[in-house]
Amino acid sequence: MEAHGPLSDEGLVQMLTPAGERVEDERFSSFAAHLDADDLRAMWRDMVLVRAFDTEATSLQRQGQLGLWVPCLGQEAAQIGSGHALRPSDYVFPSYREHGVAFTRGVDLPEILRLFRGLQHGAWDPAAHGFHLYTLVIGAHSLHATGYAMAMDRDGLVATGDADRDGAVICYFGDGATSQGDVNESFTFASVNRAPIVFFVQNNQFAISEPTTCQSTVPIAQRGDGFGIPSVRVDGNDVIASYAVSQWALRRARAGEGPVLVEAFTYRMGAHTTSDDPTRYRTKADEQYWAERDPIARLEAHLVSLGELSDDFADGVRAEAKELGRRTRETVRSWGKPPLAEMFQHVYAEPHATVEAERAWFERYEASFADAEARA
Amino acid sequence: MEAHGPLSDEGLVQMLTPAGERVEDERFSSFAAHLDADDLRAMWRDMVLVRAFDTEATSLQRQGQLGLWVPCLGQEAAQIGSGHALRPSDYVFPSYREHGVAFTRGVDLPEILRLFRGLQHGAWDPAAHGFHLYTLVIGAHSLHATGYAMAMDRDGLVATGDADRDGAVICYFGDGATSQGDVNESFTFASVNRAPIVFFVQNNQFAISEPTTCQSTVPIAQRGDGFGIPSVRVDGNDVIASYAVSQWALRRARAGEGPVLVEAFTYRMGAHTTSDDPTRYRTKADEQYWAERDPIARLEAHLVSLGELSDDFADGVRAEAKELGRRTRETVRSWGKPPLAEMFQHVYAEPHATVEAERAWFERYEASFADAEARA
Amino acid sequence: MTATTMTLAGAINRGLRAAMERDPKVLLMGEDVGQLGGVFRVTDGLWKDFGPDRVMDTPLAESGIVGTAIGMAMRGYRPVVEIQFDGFIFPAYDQITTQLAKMHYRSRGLINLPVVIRVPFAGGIGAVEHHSESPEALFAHTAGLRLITPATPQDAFDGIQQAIASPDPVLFFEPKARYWDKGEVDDARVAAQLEGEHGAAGATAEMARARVAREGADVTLVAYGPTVRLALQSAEVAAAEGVSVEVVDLRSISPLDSATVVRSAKRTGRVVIVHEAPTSFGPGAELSARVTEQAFFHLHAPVLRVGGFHAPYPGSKLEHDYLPNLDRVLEAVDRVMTH
Amino acid sequence: MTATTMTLAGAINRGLRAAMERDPKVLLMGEDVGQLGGVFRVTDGLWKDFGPDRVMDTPLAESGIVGTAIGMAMRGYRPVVEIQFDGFIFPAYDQITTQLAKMHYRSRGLINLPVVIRVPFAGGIGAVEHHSESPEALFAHTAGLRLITPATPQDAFDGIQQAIASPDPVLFFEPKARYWDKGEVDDARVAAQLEGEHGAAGATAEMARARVAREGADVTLVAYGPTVRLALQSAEVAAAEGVSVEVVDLRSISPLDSATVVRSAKRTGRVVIVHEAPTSFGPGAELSARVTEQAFFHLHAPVLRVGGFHAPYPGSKLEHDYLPNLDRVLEAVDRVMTH
Ligand SMILES: Cc1ncc(C[n+]2csc(CCOP(=O)(O)OP(=O)(O)O)c2C)c(N)n1
Ligand SMILES: Cc1ncc(C[n+]2csc(CCOP(=O)(O)OP(=O)(O)O)c2C)c(N)n1
Ligand SMILES: [Mg+2]
Ligand SMILES: [Mg+2]
Repeated sequence: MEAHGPLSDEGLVQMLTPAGERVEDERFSSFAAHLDADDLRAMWRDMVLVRAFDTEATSLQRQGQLGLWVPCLGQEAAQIGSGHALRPSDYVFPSYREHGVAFTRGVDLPEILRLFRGLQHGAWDPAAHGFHLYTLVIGAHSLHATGYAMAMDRDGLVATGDADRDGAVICYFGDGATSQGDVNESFTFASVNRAPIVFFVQNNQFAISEPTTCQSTVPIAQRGDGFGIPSVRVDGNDVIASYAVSQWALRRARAGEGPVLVEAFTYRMGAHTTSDDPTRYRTKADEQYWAERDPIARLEAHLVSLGELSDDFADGVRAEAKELGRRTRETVRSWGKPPLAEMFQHVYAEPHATVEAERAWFERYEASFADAEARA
Repeated sequence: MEAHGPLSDEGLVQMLTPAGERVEDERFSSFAAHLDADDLRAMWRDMVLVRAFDTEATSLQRQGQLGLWVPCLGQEAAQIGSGHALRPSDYVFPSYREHGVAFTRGVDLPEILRLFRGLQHGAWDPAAHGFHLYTLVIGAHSLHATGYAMAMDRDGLVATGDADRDGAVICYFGDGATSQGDVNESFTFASVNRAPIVFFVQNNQFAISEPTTCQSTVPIAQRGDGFGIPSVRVDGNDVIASYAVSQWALRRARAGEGPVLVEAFTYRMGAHTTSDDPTRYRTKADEQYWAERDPIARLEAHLVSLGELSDDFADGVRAEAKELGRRTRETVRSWGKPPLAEMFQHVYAEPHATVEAERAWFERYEASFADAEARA
Repeated sequence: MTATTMTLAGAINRGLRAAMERDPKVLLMGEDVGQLGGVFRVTDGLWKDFGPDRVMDTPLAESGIVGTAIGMAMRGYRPVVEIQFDGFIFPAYDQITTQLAKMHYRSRGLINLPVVIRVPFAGGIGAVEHHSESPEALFAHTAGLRLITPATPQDAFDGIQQAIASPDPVLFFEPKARYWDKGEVDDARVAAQLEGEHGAAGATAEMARARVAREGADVTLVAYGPTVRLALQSAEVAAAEGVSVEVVDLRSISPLDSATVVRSAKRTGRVVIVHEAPTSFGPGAELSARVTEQAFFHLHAPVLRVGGFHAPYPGSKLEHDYLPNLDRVLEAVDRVMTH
Repeated sequence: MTATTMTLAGAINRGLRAAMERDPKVLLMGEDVGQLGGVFRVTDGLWKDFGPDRVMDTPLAESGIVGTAIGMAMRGYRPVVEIQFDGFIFPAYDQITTQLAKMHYRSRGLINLPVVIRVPFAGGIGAVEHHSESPEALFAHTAGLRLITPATPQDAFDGIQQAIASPDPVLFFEPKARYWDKGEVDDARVAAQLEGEHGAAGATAEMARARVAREGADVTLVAYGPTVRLALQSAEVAAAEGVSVEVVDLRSISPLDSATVVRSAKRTGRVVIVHEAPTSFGPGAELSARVTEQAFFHLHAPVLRVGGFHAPYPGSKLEHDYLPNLDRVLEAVDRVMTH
């Protein structure tokens, strides 16, 4: 770790040590002060369920049931922590790895797999969940998020005077994405429009095989300041700190105080995707180091030390996890091939002559096989 | 002026007050300490000549001799100051308004007008002057500059051990350009490659009609820090400070210490281009305020106060300026229409069948008129 | 009917104003579109009358402009983006082709993006590099986008309003050399259409239709936007030489109303296409291919194309030699007439 | 001659290695091209053998990669850029079309930019969105770029080296579904060419030539890159049905070697073009237009095109219905044969 580099732990907000010990943070503790044991158990449960789902999805991919899977293994605290700070009035722009956030927004996890089974490109109703579709072009969605936030502001949903009604946008992306022009343009647009948006960077230390040092020479959070966007670095394996910092950022944004950049420093414990082979670019020792900082184990240790994780509760959650795994398998296996006609649907909202002509040709063409079969 | 905004004068390095009084700067004075009266007179002369040329070009455009002109009026100190800090071993990537820098690189000023008369898109030999062609797509050249700097490093031209041999790149762009993705990507590439490059932003307070507040909420120089690039703001109407800060930045870069961002805070005294009408978006009072900060007048006042601007010298320069104006007029008027064949030249370095076929067709087609005329 | 004479640029300005009055969700965005009224003054007066919240001077970043417009459209706004010049649309290319064009499909119809991108395009005005390009073929290949281009003030006035009303993203290519051409504009037609039974659907269908700008029997001459005037002039000259030329103004490039051209081609048996865009891999290629596919046995001669050369747009002193002109169009008409 | 059997991906890897050995100015740049060897392992082993200065893992920014490659090429380097997948080339679109393509012209020949952009492209591998696209028509329209695409390991091995040796910018489209196809590669041929009398000029000319991949008399079937194998299979099936199909592998899209196709068309009188790119405004449009222009009076039937539909590339479960397949090619062959 370089002293001042993007992989240092300089200035990380932490409220839970890797051993699960609760520590205070001068600036941010107040934003987590109201969390009680029920809240923490709920977070633990969410993390456990998301991990079970994640594990199941990886194995479904191995079985050939999915074309690809993008695990969020190791990033659960950053995702569940920030997700718990969200309200229905907020709107989320995920990248493609935010299954944990999706869960907090009420997306039925197996539905996500429609995308990775190749049935369709978007798999849920964004408006119903306040959770936009995944975007695979790195960083492209950061501008949509910014525009959406500008529009929320126009629509009078920000700084309404009633803090419970105010809304904001949160936009997730990775350390690699911070190099993209689009992401930096978002910072400018958000800043000059004082848009109600939280840019939430999960710095999982890798963009596929490239370490964060390929993208920056300084901590990612520093980027915000250059655009006039207040920034903070948080231990992304600490669900309480992730929650607290997100609360701070979201409340600010909802109150009309403009954009914030949060860097959640975490670690991608698994492969980039099921197509990836991390042994080519990182060491076992590194993986071991981070395994000891597992976000779920950390909260678990904390709850246990408080005497707040009963066997009953834990067993219940584990059973739920198992059931989620089973349901995921069954759901995925139940999906048939989409109708061919879908190729021509929703290309445009209104009819387009080229699409109509090709659709008509294709229908005649398909029918000719049916005819031939009928004749045979 | 906002207290902390992009148009504040926060942190501006200044060595010459608007009244022409020499003041010291703790950090940067040493970089200008060696400037003697001859050096200052040379800078004054360059600024006067460039302005004369600029004025002539504007009037040539008014006379219909040029399609367009992009004046650098008011930005002479930033350009001549930084230009004088350059050495033959350095390489310049201008935007499209750096006629002053071009002059310091030995480009014969009238030649620039080939571009604005519509004869061709590039008007000088970049390698001969260490001065790349103008780039009209805002910000695009910042990446070329960065790549070029990376290549200089590879070529062993940086931190050679002999400070007189070291070279660096300087890349010019405007305040508006800082919003472009490409420019921000350059910062990342330059930073992680520790490229020997100075990004020199002339913040002339406008991108056509838009004030810098449309592009940033904080001083432009602050942008660099977010990428790990040391930055400095300088009074861009102060030729001595512009020189000193550029010296500092270039020496650092040449010595292999990586990129620097310089923001030269200045004012576009004229129109954006001859197609522009600044009365639509700024006040006479504003123009007046800045007219009183004219960079040439400022140095002139300083030289006069030192008793270092003799009438002889000044008259000599004014005669030179007049002669440059005359030569510019004559040169431009002497240019004929380029041969039609140029349309097909240099599209590719090697023959390309489509170009060859179209060229052949065009030649036959042109010949058919000649034939018809001959027959008539 | 209230017909008024106005320039093509003025007609777009009036059309924008009408759309903004009709629907408070219509916003203008771009570089210098506000106080300045755009470098061509197409948005002149709108900032003053509708305020900076509806006529937004944006940061200098095309990808950012289109990307944030997408986000605003997701909340029901109808952003009309100005790209200052044709040659500066490319930084936004990713947002346009991978995001704007595909979001409706990606969301299985849940998200509409009624974003209009106005692009002053094509050459002939003596400009410097990147200010005279015809990039329409680079967008027409991408499904999810509509491309229209007006050749007359009436079509400009109607088209911009139809484009704004359409639920699909529309690239609105404005032939900048024709900005100052004048024509009669009936401002009631499009209003009736938009307020009529079929509303936006009808408008979307209407803007996709080609127009027979002049009838003729011997050759079908196809043009759009900047070259329609040239095509009509060519037809005039050809008529004097005894050749009857039918001129089709495509108006829409995506969808391409090839049906109208094919119908004409079946009658004339000869087709010439003229556009400023480079010929090679240009818009005329698709039209040529379709006409040949659909009218092959009616054709007396191969479909010919007259366009820009496979070379960067040259310095303005050469642009009138680079661009299709009367002689080159007539040469092609002569060639098809030899069969 | 030393012929070795290798995959198409392996042939590119060997070609890159040979080029890097031949010329120390050759650099590889891209996302994950170093230690990982690229997501398709095309650059496998090169980082280890040539070091991180010649095989550079870049920041995640396509415009930045191409833009800095341009700057390095200005100092005599020959950067070979990898775009990780076809669908991610668009952020670099501006750098490619307004800078890379035009710098030679802008500088009146003073600056050469021998940059190669490798693009794994086209579909059929069961991938998610943006990983299966065929954007070649979006580049072929722009003068200043060369576009080539190999269909065989031999052409992959030769082509990458010719592209690197060429003084012009080259987009090298790699048909990713064919990466694992094996073939014989003679590694002496291209070396002799590059070291021979005409050197890079000869190589540039050579890579621009189409290849008759199978001779035939009744129909000319044109393909390139990913669809050449399909075309050969179709020819095989057609032969069994008594139709003699000539298969032309274009190899180069810019320039388009239409002369070879026209020659064949004049003999067969019937042409079918097959590519994965969407048909509408696709590469086949240009070829169809040229063949018709140049061989009209030899054609028995209109030129037909078989390509992707005017729709975003669908989810992978539908891709084999979206893509041209044997049935669709044979249907088109049947159709031209009815005339
Ligand atoms: C524009 C673009 N370029 C390249 C890719 C290929 N790609 C997919 S994920 C990835 C790395 C992303 O890294 P990061 O932003 O850190 O997010 P993470 O995957 O680590 O969550 C790359 C290069 C892409 N999806 N989009
Ligand atoms: C990509 C791109 N978009 C738009 C333009 C049109 N344009 C030319 S100059 C200019 C303003 C540039 O402002 P700034 O960067 O501050 O430089 P200045 O002209 O003030 O020197 C604009 C918008 C362009 N040339 N390139
Ligand atoms: Mg990452
Ligand atoms: Mg400026």
